[in-house]
Amino acid sequence: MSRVLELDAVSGGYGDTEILHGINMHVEAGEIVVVIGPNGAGKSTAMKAVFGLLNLTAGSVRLDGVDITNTPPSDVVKQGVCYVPQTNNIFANLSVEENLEMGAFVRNDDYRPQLEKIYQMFPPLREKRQQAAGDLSGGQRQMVAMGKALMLEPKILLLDEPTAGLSPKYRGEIFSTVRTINAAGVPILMVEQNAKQALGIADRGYVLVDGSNSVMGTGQDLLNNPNVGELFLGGGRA
Amino acid sequence: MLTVENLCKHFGGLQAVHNCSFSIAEGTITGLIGPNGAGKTTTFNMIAGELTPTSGQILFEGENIAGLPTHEMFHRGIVRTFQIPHELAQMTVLENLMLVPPAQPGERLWSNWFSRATVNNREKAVMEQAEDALDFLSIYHLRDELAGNLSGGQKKLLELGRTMMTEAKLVLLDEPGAGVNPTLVLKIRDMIQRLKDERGYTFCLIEHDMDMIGALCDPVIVMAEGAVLMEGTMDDVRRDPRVLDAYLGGEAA
Amino acid sequence: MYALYDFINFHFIPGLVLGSIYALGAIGVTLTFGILRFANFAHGESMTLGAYIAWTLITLTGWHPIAVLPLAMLITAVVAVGIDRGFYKPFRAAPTIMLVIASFGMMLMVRSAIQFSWGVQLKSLQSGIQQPLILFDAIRISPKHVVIVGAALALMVIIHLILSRTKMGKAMRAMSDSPELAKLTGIDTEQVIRNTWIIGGALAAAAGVLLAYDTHVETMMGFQVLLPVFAAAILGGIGKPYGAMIGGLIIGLAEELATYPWIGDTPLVSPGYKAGVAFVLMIGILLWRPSGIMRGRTF
Amino acid sequence: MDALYGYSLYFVSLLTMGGIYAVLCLGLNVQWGFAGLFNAGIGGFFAIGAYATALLTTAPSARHIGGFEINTLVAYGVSMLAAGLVAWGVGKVCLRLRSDYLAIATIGAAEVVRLIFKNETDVTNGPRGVSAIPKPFETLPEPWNHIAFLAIVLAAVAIAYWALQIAQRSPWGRVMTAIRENEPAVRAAGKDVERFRMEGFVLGAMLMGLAGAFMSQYLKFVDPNLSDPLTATFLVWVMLVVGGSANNKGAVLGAVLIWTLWSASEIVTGSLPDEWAVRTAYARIFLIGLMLQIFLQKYPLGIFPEKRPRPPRSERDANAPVGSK
Repeated sequence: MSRVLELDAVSGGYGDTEILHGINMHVEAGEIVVVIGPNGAGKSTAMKAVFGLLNLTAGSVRLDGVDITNTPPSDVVKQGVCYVPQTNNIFANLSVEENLEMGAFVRNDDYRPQLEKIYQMFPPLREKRQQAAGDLSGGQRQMVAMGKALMLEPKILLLDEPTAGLSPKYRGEIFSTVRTINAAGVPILMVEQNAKQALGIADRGYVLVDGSNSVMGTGQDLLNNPNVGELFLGGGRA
Repeated sequence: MLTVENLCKHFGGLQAVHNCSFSIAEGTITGLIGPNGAGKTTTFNMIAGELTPTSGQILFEGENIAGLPTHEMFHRGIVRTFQIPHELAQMTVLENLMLVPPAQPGERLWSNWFSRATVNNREKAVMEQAEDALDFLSIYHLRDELAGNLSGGQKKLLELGRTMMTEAKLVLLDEPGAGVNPTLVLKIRDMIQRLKDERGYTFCLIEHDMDMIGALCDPVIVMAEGAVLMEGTMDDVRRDPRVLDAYLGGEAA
Repeated sequence: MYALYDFINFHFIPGLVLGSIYALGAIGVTLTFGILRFANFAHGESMTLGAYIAWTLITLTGWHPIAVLPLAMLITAVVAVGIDRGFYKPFRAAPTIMLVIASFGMMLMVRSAIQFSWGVQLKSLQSGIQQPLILFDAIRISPKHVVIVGAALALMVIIHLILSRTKMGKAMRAMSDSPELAKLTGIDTEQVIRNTWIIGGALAAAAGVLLAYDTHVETMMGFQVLLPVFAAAILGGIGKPYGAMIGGLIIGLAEELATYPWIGDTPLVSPGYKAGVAFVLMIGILLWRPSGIMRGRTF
Repeated sequence: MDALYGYSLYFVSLLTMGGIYAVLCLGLNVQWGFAGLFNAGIGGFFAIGAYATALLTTAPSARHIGGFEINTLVAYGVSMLAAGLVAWGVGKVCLRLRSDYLAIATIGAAEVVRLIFKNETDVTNGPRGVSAIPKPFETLPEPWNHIAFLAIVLAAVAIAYWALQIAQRSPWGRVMTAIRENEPAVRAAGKDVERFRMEGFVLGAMLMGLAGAFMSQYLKFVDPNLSDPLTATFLVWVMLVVGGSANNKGAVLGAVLIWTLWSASEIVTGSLPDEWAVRTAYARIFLIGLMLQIFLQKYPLGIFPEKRPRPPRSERDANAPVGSK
């Protein structure tokens, strides 16, 4: 198995506040990797580090073995990393199809076959292709956001808390969507708050605490690990 | 002291807070915890008047204050701090504090021209008060430093200092320990306890440092999915399987 | 019936003509406001510039104003892009109010450059009086009004096609929606900005030429319609090109219809205050619905 | 000797106009420098002040209303109030929106003000304007009448400067600065931000009204062109940006400096042959505009950058703070 994405001892933050202290993480081909941890552990920050949205003070990020540390986001996209932010991830005034077309902005070849694939993957989007994306339900908006990212046929997809703020019904929808995408061969790195469900579909998971690695293991291992609960609710430390 | 009844806030289709009810008793340090997206900060924003609730009531000392603007909340004695410090970067630490006291005569333009003695006297008093606060927080040496030059932790202390410049009754602290090194967290914890004991503030704090919550707060309110999941001591909370489940995102809570 | 024909001849048709000119101007304003996030005060001057360029081209070639229109639009667009390079680009990361001040200064610079180059005398794009077309024995339409409305409609259709069919047009709408997400999506934002100036500048020039064709070429003409054009953009909803088109028509019609004697024999609003109608409508919309009819962005 | 006398008179008139612009510029400094509000319709408030004084102080005339021959000082007060009142109305609508809307609305308000002065012929004598406005001390012998009027203007500049210096260093000014720095923090500290903004906007407009009152007396004549965006609005912006916004000294010196440049360059262009005189007059507008752009880009703080007041001395010894209680 080859490592698609690798974070090697990455440190960094915003301004002079360091949030990540030497994070190690990797995603292998075909995997779903989930990052969990208590609030403020630096999960989303770690994802932004991959996408060049953070100034890294140490460490490196490699994509397929190529160093992409501190590459600006627009170039990271071109290298095949797609990132779906937690909020503000669709163009609300554009139609569903236009959102997907924008996802292919940097492509110069014919993207229609990929568009067709995405409609096959998410039939509801085909139905609503002409509707403004902002009028869709929460779950379908996330589908648009992910579909938009997939238009580039990325080497890896980064998802930042795709189920945040969604009701349990939609959550299930999102997790099965993630699985569908993965089944199509796209490795996924996602940050999730709903650890149980996320670990349920994950190949591996990382637990971050205070900007450092804490535990790593398969999804099931982590779910059964009693220390994980303590990390969230304290009492185990101090 | 403060009772929140069936508070709701919807953003478009998103229900950030839904039928949330709890109360905060006078003289307590109440902890507000819960997973990300549970609606804690949204609830704070509504109590502090930055957001108008979609529906529901906020009763403060018996009066419904839901929907009043921030400065009205402030004048009733509700003061908040921010998770990301809102310091006035180009102003000195002292000025940051001196800005806060309400109803300063010098805030009326004409008083500055026509009754300067009153203004100057109050300025002196306000400065004394600010210096006392700086002493209390042991950052007096930073008095004339621009607030923008402070470290993250010092800015957090300054946030706390601002609450000391008011006739606050209820102080809402949004993650006072976030992004602060462990030594300073202990210090902030100590300050909060002392402010409660010495000045009689009632606190409500959002925090993810469970040790801080455990040491300071009784009771602890757990929010999930925009509503209150449970209330009790930190030990109760730790023991309750529903809480861990909410944090780990089990099926519908 | 006479009153009805009067209404159509002297109020409705002029309103439609003015409205379509405002609509063209307002599209540019709403695009720059939506994408670059600032109110461009120099927009009226782009209109003036377009009219003067057209006048020069007509003087050189003797062609019809509509024939020189594309070239005037092209030249104005190039100037607009140049102005962006020199005077707006340095402020990309600065608070947008700096851009407003810069555009305010630009307004005076462009106008004085026009006054320096062409002088301040009135000029006409076409001399001679045309026979009006007469319909139903009573409705009189000047042929140039037909040309103006026709040209404006054609341009609006073209803009619609660009915004809804081309990749760049969609990218412009996307950036107007969310500049941050546009960057994350890999959209070349500088290219989008350049195209915004090209479209905004070209449409402003078109509005200026059509306005000059209807009346005359004058150095203050752009400034005089700046307020109605802004009002149209706000009325339609900032960042909404289609809203700007509708807003332009509404403002144009409102200005002309306001002088119709709706009650009794005297005009509802004295013609001297025609220019104030746009202001009153704008204040009204800011009071009641700042997001405009198409629910645009409010700041 | 005659030449020297001529130069002196020119100098007096230069200072008088510079002083009037200094009042305008101080007004803009309150709005933009203190409160961060973009006013693109300075000319409107200026014209309101000018017309108020014109209609109140002139002798009765069939051509316009007024002619109350009212006391000059009262007229100044009314001019300021009238401008302030209009500012309050515009502010009520626009201050809650972002600055761009205020900019558009003020440009519109100035335009409407001009339309009213132009169209309400019965009230203002329309485009022909109001003439024979009495000027204080004009009965004094030749140089002294000019000098006395200059003294009034300079006194106004001094009072306005003094009042604004105090205001800026006061708790009121502290709140103003804080609003520009971080609005949510000021709201969280219980300040009514809208009230402060409104006060800044109205105070600034009142100063502009006062400047208008002076202008009407200096010219002894007003007409609707007084609100010309070029000389009444744009030039004032250049003055403040070049001088340094949020700095009262910058506002005053910027006004005098730019007015001197403006006036001196007019002498140069005016002395050219007719053919060139008209054109170069426009070239100098272009150059002043370019100067604004250069300052905006290269020296955005102006010649005199904003200076925060020095921290007040403590009553206690800063080196040995009283131990915590």
